[in-house]
This record gives sequence, structure tokens and C-alpha cells, in this order.
Amino acid sequence: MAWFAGMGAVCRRSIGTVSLALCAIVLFVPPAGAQDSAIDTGNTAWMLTSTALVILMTVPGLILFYGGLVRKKNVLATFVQCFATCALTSVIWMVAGYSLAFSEGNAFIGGFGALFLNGMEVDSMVGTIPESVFMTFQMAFAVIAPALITGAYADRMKFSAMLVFNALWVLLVYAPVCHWVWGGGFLAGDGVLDYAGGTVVHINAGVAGLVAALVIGKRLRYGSEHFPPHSLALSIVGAALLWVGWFGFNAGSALAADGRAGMAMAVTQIAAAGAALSWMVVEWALRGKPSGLGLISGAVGGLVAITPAAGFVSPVGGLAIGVIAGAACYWGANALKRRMKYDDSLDAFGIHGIGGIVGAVLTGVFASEAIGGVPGLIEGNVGQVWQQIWGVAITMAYCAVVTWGMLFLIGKTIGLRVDEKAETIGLDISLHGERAYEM
Amino acid sequence: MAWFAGMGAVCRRSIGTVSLALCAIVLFVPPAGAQDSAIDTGNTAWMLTSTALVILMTVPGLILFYGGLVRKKNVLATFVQCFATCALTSVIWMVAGYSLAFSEGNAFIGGFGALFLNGMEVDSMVGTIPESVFMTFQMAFAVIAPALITGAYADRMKFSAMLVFNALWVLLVYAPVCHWVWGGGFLAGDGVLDYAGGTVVHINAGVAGLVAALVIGKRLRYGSEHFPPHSLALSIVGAALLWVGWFGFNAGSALAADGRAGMAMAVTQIAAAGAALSWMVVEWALRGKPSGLGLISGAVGGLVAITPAAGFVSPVGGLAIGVIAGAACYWGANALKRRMKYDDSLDAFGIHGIGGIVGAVLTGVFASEAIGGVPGLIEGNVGQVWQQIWGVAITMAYCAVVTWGMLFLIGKTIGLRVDEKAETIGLDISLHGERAYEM
Amino acid sequence: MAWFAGMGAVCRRSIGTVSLALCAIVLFVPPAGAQDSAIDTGNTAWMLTSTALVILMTVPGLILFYGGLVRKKNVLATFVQCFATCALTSVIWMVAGYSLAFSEGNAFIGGFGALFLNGMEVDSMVGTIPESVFMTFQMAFAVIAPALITGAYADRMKFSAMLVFNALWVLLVYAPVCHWVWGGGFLAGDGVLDYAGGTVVHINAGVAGLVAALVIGKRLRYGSEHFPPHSLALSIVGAALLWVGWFGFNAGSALAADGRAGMAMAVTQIAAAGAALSWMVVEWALRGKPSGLGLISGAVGGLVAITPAAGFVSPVGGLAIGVIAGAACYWGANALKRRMKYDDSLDAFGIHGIGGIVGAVLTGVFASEAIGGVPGLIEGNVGQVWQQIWGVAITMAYCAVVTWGMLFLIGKTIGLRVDEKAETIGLDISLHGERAYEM
Amino acid sequence: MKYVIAIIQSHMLEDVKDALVALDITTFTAIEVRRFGGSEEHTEFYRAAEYSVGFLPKTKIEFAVSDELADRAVKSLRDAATTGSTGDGRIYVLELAKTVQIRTGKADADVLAL
Amino acid sequence: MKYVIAIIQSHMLEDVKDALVALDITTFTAIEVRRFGGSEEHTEFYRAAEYSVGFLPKTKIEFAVSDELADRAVKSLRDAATTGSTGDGRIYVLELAKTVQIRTGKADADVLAL
Amino acid sequence: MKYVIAIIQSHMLEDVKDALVALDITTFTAIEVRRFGGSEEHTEFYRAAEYSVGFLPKTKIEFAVSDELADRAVKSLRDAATTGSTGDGRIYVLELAKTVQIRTGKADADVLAL
Ligand SMILES: Nc1ncnc2c1ncn2[C@@H]1O[C@H](COP(=O)(O)OP(=O)(O)O)[C@@H](O)[C@H]1O
Ligand SMILES: Nc1ncnc2c1ncn2[C@@H]1O[C@H](COP(=O)(O)OP(=O)(O)O)[C@@H](O)[C@H]1O
Ligand SMILES: Nc1ncnc2c1ncn2[C@@H]1O[C@H](COP(=O)(O)OP(=O)(O)O)[C@@H](O)[C@H]1O
Repeated sequence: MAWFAGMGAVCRRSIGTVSLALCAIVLFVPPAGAQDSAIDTGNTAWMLTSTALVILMTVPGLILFYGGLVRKKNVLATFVQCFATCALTSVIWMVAGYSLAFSEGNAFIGGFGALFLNGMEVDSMVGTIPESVFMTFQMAFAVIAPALITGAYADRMKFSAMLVFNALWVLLVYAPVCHWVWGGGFLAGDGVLDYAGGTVVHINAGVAGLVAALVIGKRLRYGSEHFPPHSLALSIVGAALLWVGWFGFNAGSALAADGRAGMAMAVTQIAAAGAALSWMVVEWALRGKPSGLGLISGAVGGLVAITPAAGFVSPVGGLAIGVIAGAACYWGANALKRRMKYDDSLDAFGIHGIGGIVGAVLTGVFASEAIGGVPGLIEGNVGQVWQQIWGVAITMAYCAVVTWGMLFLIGKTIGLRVDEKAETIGLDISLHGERAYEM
Repeated sequence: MAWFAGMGAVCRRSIGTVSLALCAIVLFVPPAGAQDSAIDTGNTAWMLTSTALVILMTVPGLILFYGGLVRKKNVLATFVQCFATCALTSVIWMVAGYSLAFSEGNAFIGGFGALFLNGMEVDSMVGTIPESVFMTFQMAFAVIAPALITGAYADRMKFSAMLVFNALWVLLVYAPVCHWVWGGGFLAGDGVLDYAGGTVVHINAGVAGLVAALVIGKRLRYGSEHFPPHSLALSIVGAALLWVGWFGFNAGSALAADGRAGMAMAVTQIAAAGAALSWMVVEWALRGKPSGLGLISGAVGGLVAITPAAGFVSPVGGLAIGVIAGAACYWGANALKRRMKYDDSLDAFGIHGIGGIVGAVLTGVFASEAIGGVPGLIEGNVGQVWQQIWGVAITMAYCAVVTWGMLFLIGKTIGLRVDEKAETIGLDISLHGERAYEM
Repeated sequence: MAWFAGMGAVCRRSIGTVSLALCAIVLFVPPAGAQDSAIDTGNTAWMLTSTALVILMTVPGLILFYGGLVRKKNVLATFVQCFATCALTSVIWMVAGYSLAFSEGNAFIGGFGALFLNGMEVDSMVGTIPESVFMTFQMAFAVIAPALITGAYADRMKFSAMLVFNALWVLLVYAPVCHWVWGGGFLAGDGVLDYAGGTVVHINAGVAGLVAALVIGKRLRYGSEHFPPHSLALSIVGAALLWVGWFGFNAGSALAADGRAGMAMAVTQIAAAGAALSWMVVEWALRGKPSGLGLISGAVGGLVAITPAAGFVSPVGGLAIGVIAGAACYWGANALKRRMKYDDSLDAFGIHGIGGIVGAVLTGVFASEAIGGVPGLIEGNVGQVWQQIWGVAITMAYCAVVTWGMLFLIGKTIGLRVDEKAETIGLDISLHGERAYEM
Repeated sequence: MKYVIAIIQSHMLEDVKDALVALDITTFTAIEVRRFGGSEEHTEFYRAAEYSVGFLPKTKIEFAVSDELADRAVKSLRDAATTGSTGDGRIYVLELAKTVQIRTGKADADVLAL
Repeated sequence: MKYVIAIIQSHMLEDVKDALVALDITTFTAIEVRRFGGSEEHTEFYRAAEYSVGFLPKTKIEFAVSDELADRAVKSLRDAATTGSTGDGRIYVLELAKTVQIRTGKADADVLAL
Repeated sequence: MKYVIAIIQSHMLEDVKDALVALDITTFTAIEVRRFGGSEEHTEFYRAAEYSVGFLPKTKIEFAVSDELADRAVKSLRDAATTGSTGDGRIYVLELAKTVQIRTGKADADVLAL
């Protein structure tokens, strides 16, 4: 995807203000029919692998990360939310999401030309890889975004409402924003850099999570009762799988097995490491002990922050982004959350939202012409930071408004929240008739 | 492997009834010595990855999926059964299994030319990949088939009997059937389509499981006592790993990183998603609640069903297969099992057997000439369905008879089942002297 | 890395005693600037994948393997030790470790030319892959070595002391030894074979673990109280992930997706299987029951032993190495440990040390000219065994002395061990303020 | 009133439950415990560690009954929990001074009916 | 002296703790138990297996008090643990013959002060 | 007869077991409990959540003895369980009205010999 964003950027820089329309043409990914570029089996091999790695992030990565953080009575429900989101989004994406994001449309949204993957043949190509691989890789991205949101409303949302919400959200929020950035839409045209989805996936999911947490309201007895994670062991394993899968997310966004993919992988590792250490140090200093939860929260925050930057910054830039993001996410999941008094249960906004925003802006700061072809603030291109902020702002605004509207409608019809008794007994028994562990 | 099956099919269609002998020659994979085709590093990279992914399916995927479903006192024994099967089968395969499946032989079974991998050099090739990679990929397939069977006789089989059974089964059931379909045997010659092992692995394992469950008998107090899964959390994680690993299983069966591999990966994801949703909907309608166990059972059923079809059907065909398989496996693991009153503990037959049969037949229905070169029923080729049924029937018959014979002999000599006291105390303590969890 | 080692060996054999200086030039990997060799996307794809697989070994593989073996009160601390080591080492490696290991220096250590990855551009190459990929792959190796050591001092080391120790150890022990073998140093020049790090990673970590266990002393109540693993289920899952990740470790060390990588993968699978069975049989014979812990300990022992041999031995050689290593590690983790009365908590030495030594020596026995270009004892090259022993001896001696010195200094300053109360309460609460499981 | 504690084989819990319900004892608590019993001692090995362990998992159940019902309850429980083999467990009957139903606050509530 | 056993809703543990601490009962033990109660029975399905289950998780707490404090302790506990809905649980008060503080060996130590 | 309940440091279980076995008390039940004790309270943080927690894991053991053996059993147990530091726990002795061995049905069976 860097490929598109990078091209968008290059485009704009050379041809100025008329870029939008032109880029939309250049960048457009034609899913309907084969291109004549030759397949590169090496690139294809890496993209097949990357797709598997991105699925690994959601199931079982996110499942374990989130599932470990909830109370014992809601473990299975949390697992099921992620797993069902994976299944549902895959089908939605195949039916219409891919078409809305990547088929020929306008600057705001794609068209209906690729409904049911119409036009995707065995030999259709996107660049040097088969379109089927590109489509599945994008599907894996579409899967993880709504799965991330589940962290915000964990422990209290109706399962039916969640399914409806996720289906609508993928079609009306994710697909358009994806189109803006990677499908030939106006954001890439404007020169906003987002290598692997900091804006499309993480800010988007983080903001949707914040809105959902506000609309749905706090968990019962939030504040008065203690909700310790039922198993940090699971969460650490989940974070580790997220880390590993993220290599596919970031280095896969090169759509190739080349030097830029390698550089993206290197900075991913470095930023995650830097952020884990940075959160650890801040927590050790402020609270006297470095916690396991802090370490993994920092690592995930760093992975989020490096996502938009991966193919644009040098290793030293990656380290800087990681270190800053670790501290910023500490603030987001602690001071900010306490001050604002919303109950974003598992910090979908505190980590993915804040990490995503910090990463998007810092991409504009640390971008290096030698790496991704676009200089950032440090190399004298002050404008890039403003472009990044513009991209963040428009995404946040759009996402917040549409997400709020959806939740409002669902709330008025199906209802968003389980009743008090179900919430007290726990969602595992009340929604799914099972427990996670048999005593 | 699609490569072979595909060629077999093409072969047959063009040269008619003399195909068997000819194809057997054409398809034969010569493990004894280098071929002169050039290596493709991209294809090789993907096959190395696929091999790792298929191993991931057995350990830890299947370990967790099965281990979570048994009672606490048998967790470790279930883990050990899969792990030991992985070790034992690898050695058996290296010593003789590979030779029996893939070295030059007749239409029914391979020869002894590649015992101890004799003739496999660093530069031996199979198509565009090194033979060592092909052999290890096939080894991973041979590992998972007997590991799947363990689900049927979980909680009561002797460990020693299990080892002997698995060793014999790989040599006398798996290797021949593998030879029939992929090693130049008569089934591929007959035009039976099995892209990634629906027949060879899943039907084979499912039927063997059913026979084993019948021969060994029910668990003590089955029916009167409740045997809830000790940890659905583990099972969901296991199912997620199976899902991820299955990309290697299906897309790896292209033996290449090409458009067909991409298409196989896409339909794998879509069918798994469709089947998970389909089981969920059926269960929600019939029982009032969508369970986590249902969701993952459906997903695994869909993955099984798409296995023979992966490289032959379009995305829409994949979705149809998934949706049908989800409902069919629901029936297989519920109504069918209750009616027949066998105790297939973890539904090796109900899911892998039924899913495999449904998938094999539907491959004949939905096969698309544009994808895999062979049309199916929908494209007017009625005969393909009959060929598929023939493939299923002959495999089931052969597998059932030979498996029954083996179990009978083992029962008469070593004995198949632990004694009552050992079963009551649990296999963890009685067979392995350990517990899975220290209280 | 086989590439280097292999070249080293070839070098030495042809040009005799002047090899050291010459090889140092030939083998030197210039991190500072692009080479003109063309990128091979297939090789790059496999190396990107391998890097992800090696990270998977540490987090979550080793985390689970080790975490399952400790007592419930130290689970999280064990997880955190591995996770924090992963983060810290990544940063250390980027800042200076890579430079010390691989930038231009002398026969003993590299230079400072690549501090902060200075000189690594998007288009810098190492062989046919981007340098960024090579560097990250090496980083993953540097991460797992100190993580392995944590098993030796589990349950009692201060977290701060551990961080300092690991940072120093990577710079002063790991980086030099890595330079000797793969960075153009004297061991490769001497013809010592180490395909994937048996000496650099496993012997090194095993010996450091032994020294640490001796210096830090036994756990409180060791011997009088029973310390059963709190969850063998976790350990088995961890061992399974180690197994899968090891394909990246060994087959990735080819730095290419070729026949030698395939052969390395095949023997890795075979040796692991052989060793698991061999430990199982020995334990079954001596203790009456085959335990799950035994099975996985054997498998890991086999994986360790095949590491130096992977690209040099045939499948039959791999099987032999596996079978011998399984029995040898049984002895190492049982008889040897009991006799010597040190408390190497999780057998970092008993398995990684012994397995590494056995593997390194047997590489000299079973090396096959047809596979890796170097004959071993069996093919008449008696000298190779001596070279291997020399490599083992010098590594053990250097590692032991420097590790001891570091621990001595840290003990005198920060202190190595938590106090009695903290150890009794458990490190989870006392060091990190958390528990792994909420009751 | 009596407070009855019983240690039973875990797999007999269902039978015991049915027996108690038949006597209108429709609520009780159950929990997994470890039972140490010399006769069931065995040796466990974890690599070099060799250890003699005498603990096996059992289930402990507890409930309150009126004095009148106590003997019948103990008898029913015993009959339901017996397998005839070592390790079947034991029943303890303690004197119960007072019970309070939390929801209603009623003291010494209808424990017979419960 | 009395030995008090209470079965409460798990999510009321914090409130109960505060109530006991307010009476200077600063130590007690707590444990998760499964409560069988006919009225809360439900059906569980695991594929073909259908089973009626009456167990729900609750928390059991135990502590010792002097005779004087017993009634106040029971009342406070009951007030703190009440939610008003079925399943709030029950308090059992048993006669306690003797206590020993392990650290000091003191018999019948200041259980009031504890 | 007496029913003895003891809360001990988990790592003292082995010593206590040996002490009981020495008195021919060869069976008892053990279970992990959470002990709340004001003096051992500490603060836990989970991101924004800050919470004061007073629970630490302990082991609870229970067994029955004859009246004659009771005092010796309590003394042995206490001696074996002492470490001298806070949190060593406490022993409770309750009056036991009756025991039944499930396997044999014998009432008030040889609890001394057990
Ligand atoms: N006779 C009894 N013996 C032991 N425990 C009981 C008894 N009756 C109730 N309990 C416990 O009290 C709790 C609540 O019981 P229930 O009768 O369902 O609620 P409520 O008293 O509020 O109506 C349950 O957890 C159960 O374990
Ligand atoms: N009044 C009580 N009721 C129930 N348990 C108690 C009581 N007092 C102490 N305990 C138990 O005794 C153990 C140790 O208590 P504590 O007073 O902290 O130690 P010590 O007696 O050594 O000073 C704790 O585990 C606690 O559960
Ligand atoms: N004196 C005792 N105190 C406490 N529990 C006991 C005692 N004697 C036996 N038990 C419990 O009874 C159960 C069975 O004891 P055991 O004597 O082995 O079987 P059986 O009574 O059938 O011979 C064990 O689970 C043990 O916990």
C-alpha cells in the first residue's frame, strides 16, 4: 500500500494542485480484469505470507490480547466478538467492501464494479502480485479494524448489535477511508502519508471505539469495583502474536519483498522495542514498578505508531517514534482516560487512537527522502506535518460522525447494551451459554 | 498438489480411458534424483513458509483445539497424543512413508526406491521447488492426518496402542491414498479433484476416527455424566491457529506463489468465514444462543470443505461451499452423532469426515474452468460430481476396512483401551504421570 | 549464515593457514553501503518470513515454554523477562550490537562503523537480500540468546540486574562470538562449522546460564520443596511454537530459498522428531511413563542439536543427530544436573548447552560433502571433529569467563538477587505488582 | 441445624446432586479440592526433580440442613457417592448455630425446605 | 467464638470487605465456589451434548469472631452483601472451639481485634 | 471429634503434611484460598485503574481428628507451619458431630487411625 501512498505523494509534489483528479486515475486499482504486468513470485510469496500474518494478528493475536484483559465471566464473549468479526467482515468485504474501497469510483468512494469480487480472475494482477492476493491482504486489514473496536465496548454490548454495527461500519466508515488513502481517493492525492494503515486502521478504530464507549456508557460498577485482567499471561501471549503478525501488516504493505519492505520490518521491530522500553521506564519512574501490562501496552502502542511511518522513516526515526509513542500511549491510557472519565474498557482509543495520531503526525516529522521518497519536517518539509494533521483530522471527524449515527440508530432499534442481569452474570453465560474455563 | 491433480484431470479429459496408465507416468514424482527444471526462489519461499504453516496446524493448532475440548484430567494426554504423533509420523514418513506415496510404483502404491529419502539430493527438484521442500511439505500433511484421528478416541486410548496404530495407519492407509491422488495413482488418473487433501487427509482421518470410536467404544459414563470442554478459550485459540495454518495447507498446495495460490487463499478465507456464520445462524435459530464452540466448529468445517475445492472454485463458489458446509457439519456433529450413538469424542468424523465429504462432492459442483481448468456441475460437467463421489467412496471403503483390521489386531495384542481406573483418574496422571495445571 | 560459514570452510580448506586474514576480508559483511548484487525477491521473501519466525520463537514461543515451567507466583515475571529482553536487545543491537558483530573490524570483533545502523540504506545488499532484512534477521537471533539464559536464573533474579546483564552480555559476549563465526572472525576462518547458531546462540546461552545459576545460587527451598511446573499445557504450546519458529532459524540461515534451505528444513523436522522420540523411549524405559515434559524437552534438545548441522548433514545424519541428542539432553537435564547440584531452574544448560555441544561435535561427524560442501568424520575428514571441538571449547571458555565477570560486577553493585521475602511471595507481585491469573 | 461437608469423587457429583435434590436440598456449594491420602501416593518426575505426591483432585460439597433431615441427607449422600473403591471420601457433620438468608435477612430460614 | 461462613455474589466482595474492615475484622479468607441452585438451572449445549446445569460461580468467605461481635458482623455482612435478587446467598454461623495464631502460637488470640 | 481448619503459607504445605503424617493423620484436604489481611494490603495498577488490594494466596487445609489427638495435631501443625513472619496464618478447631466413611458407610470411623 505504501506503493500507492508513495505514488500519491510523488504525484502531488510534482504536479501540484491538479493532482487529485490525476492521482485518482493513476492510483486506481483496477480489480476488474487482468493487467499485463508480469507476476513476481518472490513478491507474491511474501504477500501470501503477510496475509497469513495479518490474520494471525486478529485471530488469535487480538483475541488473546483482549481476552486476557477482561474479567473471567466475559472472556469467551470477547473471544467470540473478535472471531465473529473476522468471519463477518470477510464476507462483507467479499460482497461489497472491496468494491467500495478499490473499484473505480470517485475521490470519496469506490464503485460497485467489483461486488462479489466480480472481475477478479486467476491472472488479474495488482502491480507484480495476483489481485486475489492483494484482495485477501486487504481483507485481513478490513478484519482487524472493527475487531480493534471491540475493546472499547467489551463486557456490555449485545452480540446482535455488535454484528450489525461491524457490518455497517466496514461498509460506511472503513471502506471509504480506505478508498481515500489507498484506493485512489483524495487523501493520498493530497499527499497524506500512511504506509500501512495508521489512519485507515488505527485512528479509525480508535475513534470509533471512543465514540462507542461514550454512547454505550460505562460498565456497571465501573470505578467502584476492581476489574483486574483475568489473565495477563494470555494478554502477553496475544501481544507477542500481534508483534509477530505486525511484520506482515507493515512490511507487507510494501506489496513486495524488497529493500523497502526490509526497512519497514526493521523499523517495526525497533519502534515496538523502543515503545515497550519507554512505557516501562515512565511507569517504573511514576509508579515504582514496571508492569507486564505496561510493557505490552507500550509495545502495541509503538507498533501502532510506526504503522503509518514504516516505509518512510530511517531506523533512528523509527526508534524516536517508538520512544515518543510509548510515553504518549502511557498518557493516553492513564491520565487522559482518567480525566475524561469515559470507560473505553480495553483502551482502544488510548492506545490505537493516540498511538495512531502520534504516529501519523510524527511520520510527517521523521519522513526521510532516502527511504520513502518524501522528506519530512526534519529534512525541511514543514508542509508534510500539516498534511498529516489534515489527514488525521478529516478521518477523525468523518469516523466520529458516522459511527455516532450508526450507534444511535442501532440503539433505537435493536438496542446496544445487554440488560443489567446479563452484564452481572457475565456475557459468556448470558449471550453464549458457555464459560471459558470449567472449574 | 493441485498441480498433480490438475494435470491428472487435464490428462484424463484429453486422452480418455487410457489415461490411467499414462497419467501415472506423467504424474509420477521422481524423488530419486535431480530434475533439470530451474528453481524458482519465490515459489520455494512460499513452500518453505507453507510447510511451517502446516506444522503450525498440528502443533500447536490442533493441540489447543482438541486439548481445550477434553476434561481437565485428560488435557495433557490429548496434547501429548498430537505432539507424539507429529514426532512419530515425521520419522515414519522419512523412513518409508514418502517412498510408498511418491516413489515409482504402480497405480495403487509407490515403491521402495526412496526409503530413508534415498536419492533426495540438495539439487533434486519437483517442478520449480527443491524436492527437500516438497518432501517436508508432504511430511507435514502426513503428520496432521493421524493427529486428527486422535480426536475420536480421546480420553480412553492406550498411549502405546496409539503409537502403533498411527505408525501402521500412516504406512498402510495414508501413504496409499496419498499415492492414489497425488503420487501418480489411479484416482488422479480417474479425474478425481482434490486440491489440497480433502479426501487424502480429512475424509481419510474422519472415517478412521469413526471406525476407531466404534471399535474402542464409548467413554465411561458417556451420556450420564456431563463432559463440558475444560477450556473453550484454548479451543478458540487453537481454531484460530488452524485457520492461519490452513493458508499453507490450501494455498501451499499450488506448489507455487502464483494466481492460483492467491485464489486458493482467498476462497479459504471466504469459505471459513461463511461456514462459521452459517453454523452460528443455524445454532442461534435452533438453540437460542450462538456459542463460541459453534463458531469455531463451523469455521473448521468450512476449512475442511474448501480444502479439495480451493484451487478449482471461484470466490462465490467458495462462499457457497462454506455456507453449506457450516450447516452440514452442524448436522454431522449434532443430529447424526446423536442418532448413531457412537462416541466420537471430539467429532473427528462429524466435522472432518462430513466436511470432507461435502467439500469433495461440492468441488464437483462448483469447479470452474476459469480457475482450475476443470468445469463442474454448474458449468455443465455432470460427470465431475460422479467422479468426486467415486473418489470419496473408494477412499472411505478402503480406509474403513484397513483401519478396522488394524484396530482389531492391536486390540487383540496390545489392547486398545486403558482400564477403568486409569480412565476415571484421567489419562494425564495415569499414562504420563503429570497434570496439565498445577492447582 | 551457512553461506558465510560454508565459505569460511571452503576458504580454509583451499588456502590453508593464511586463511584467517584472507577469509576475514572475504567474509566481511559490509553494512556501510550498497553492494551491486541484484536483489532476489524469492530469497528476500523467505528471509522476511524467517525473521518473523525467529521472533515468534522468543515471543511467544520461549515465553510460553519457560512460563509454563515455573511456579504460579513467578509466571508473569518469566514472561516479562523474555518480553523485556526482546525489546531491550533489539534496541541494543540497533545501537551497537550489529556494528560490533558485522561491521569491519578485526578477527576478534567488528568495528564502530555501523553504530545506529549507520550506512544501512534501502538498497544496501547482503548477498541477494537487502541488508535491512539481514540486519533484522540477525537482530532476532541476538534477541533469543539472552532470552534463553533467563531460564537458568528464573524465579530469583532482580529485574533491574537482569536488564543490565542482558545489555552487557549482548555487547560483550554475543556480538564478539557472532563476529567470530559469521562476521568474518577467526572461528569461521578456522573452518568451524556452525550453520544456524549452535555455538553462537545455544552453547553461548547454555554456558552463560550455567554460570548464572552457579553465581546466583539455588532457589529458596530448592530440594526440600516441590516445584512442579504450574502449567505443562502452556509449555507444550510454547515448545510447539519453538518448533515452528525454528524453521526460520535453521532454514533461514541459508539466507536464500534454495535447495540447501529445503534440506535444512527437512533435517530440522526430522531431528526434532527423532529427539522427541528418543527422550520419550529413554524416559519410558527408566521411569515407566513417557511424560509430556519429556517429549517436548527432547524435541527442543533435538532442535538445538541440529542447529549447527542443518545445512551440512543429510536426512539420515539429521535423524542420527536427533536420536543421540534426545538421549544426551535427557542425561544433561537429569543425571548431570543432579550430580552437579546446581539449580539451573529451567535447564538452559542441560538442554541448550548440552544439546548445542552434542550438535556441534556431531556436525563434524555427520557433515556430508554433497550437502554443504564439507565432509565430516564419517566421510573421512577426522579433522573436522577437532575443529568443532575447538570452536566449542573457545566459545565456552570465553563465554564463561566474561559472563562470570559481569555477574560479579553486577552482584557487587546493583545486586543480583531479590530478597527472601520477595522470592517467597513470588516475583509477579513483588517485582511487577501483578499476578498472571486472577483467581 | 447441621452443616454438612462431604469430600467425594469428582465424577460422582452428578449423582450426589440428584440425591440431594430428591430430598429438596436444592442448593449447595461445590469446589474442587486436593485430597492428600497416603494410600494414593505416587511419584512425579519433572526432569531432574523427583517428588512423591499424594494429592488427587476431589470435590468438596457443603450444605445446611435441619436436624430432622440431617440423617437422611447423610445417608442419601453416602449412597449416591459410593463407588466401593478407595478414595470415595468422607462426610463430616458439624453443629450449625445460625443461618441467615442474605436476600431477605431472615434468620434460621427454612433450611429444611431449601 | 464463632466461625462465620458466607456465600455471596462475587461482585459484592468489595462491599463486604469494607463492611468487615469497618468492624475491625481485617482478615478473612475468600474463595470462588460453584453454587448449585435449582432456580438458576440452565441448559448447556456442546455440540451433540445437551446438559442441564445448575451451577453458577459465587464467592465464599470465612472468618472468626468473638461471640460479642458475631451478631454485628453477621448483620453488617448481610447488609453489605444484599442486592435484593435471587442468588444473594446465605450466612452460616458455626461454633468455634479454639483458635491458634500460627506465628505466635497464642491460643484463642484476640479474634475480636483481628 | 474435632474438625480442624488451618490457613497456612502455601510454601509450608509440605512441612505440614509431614507433621500430620507423623501423627498418623494420613488424609486431609487442601485448597488455595485468597487471604485478605489489612497489613499486607498493596496497590495495583492496570493502566488507568488504580486499586488497593489486600488479597494474597494462602493454602487452607482441613481434617478431622479424635478429641484425644486434637491438641497434639494442632500443636504439630502450628510448629510445622511457623515461619515467624506476618501472614503465617491461623488454626481453627470446630466441634465435629459425626463422620461417615463413604466407601464403607461406617459412622464415626476410626478418625484417630486415619
Ligand atoms: N441449604 C444450603 N446449603 C448450602 N448453601 C446454600 C444453601 N442454600 C443456599 N445456599 C447458598 O446460598 C446461595 C444463594 O442461594 P439461593 O437460595 O439461590 O439465593 P437466595 O437465598 O437469595 O434465594 C447459593 O450460592 C448457595 O450456594
Ligand atoms: N479472624 C480471622 N478470620 C479468618 N481468617 C483469619 C482471621 N485472622 C487471620 N486469618 C487468616 O490467617 C492468615 C494470617 O493472618 P495474619 O493476621 O495476617 O498473620 P499473623 O497471624 O501471622 O499475624 C490469613 O491468611 C488469614 O486468612
Ligand atoms: N481425617 C480426614 N480429614 C479430612 N479429610 C479426610 C480425612 N480422611 C479422609 N478424608 C478425605 O476423604 C477422602 C477419601 O479418603 P480415603 O481414606 O483415601 O478413602 P476411603 O475413605 O474411601 O478409604 C479424601 O479425599 C480425603 O480428603
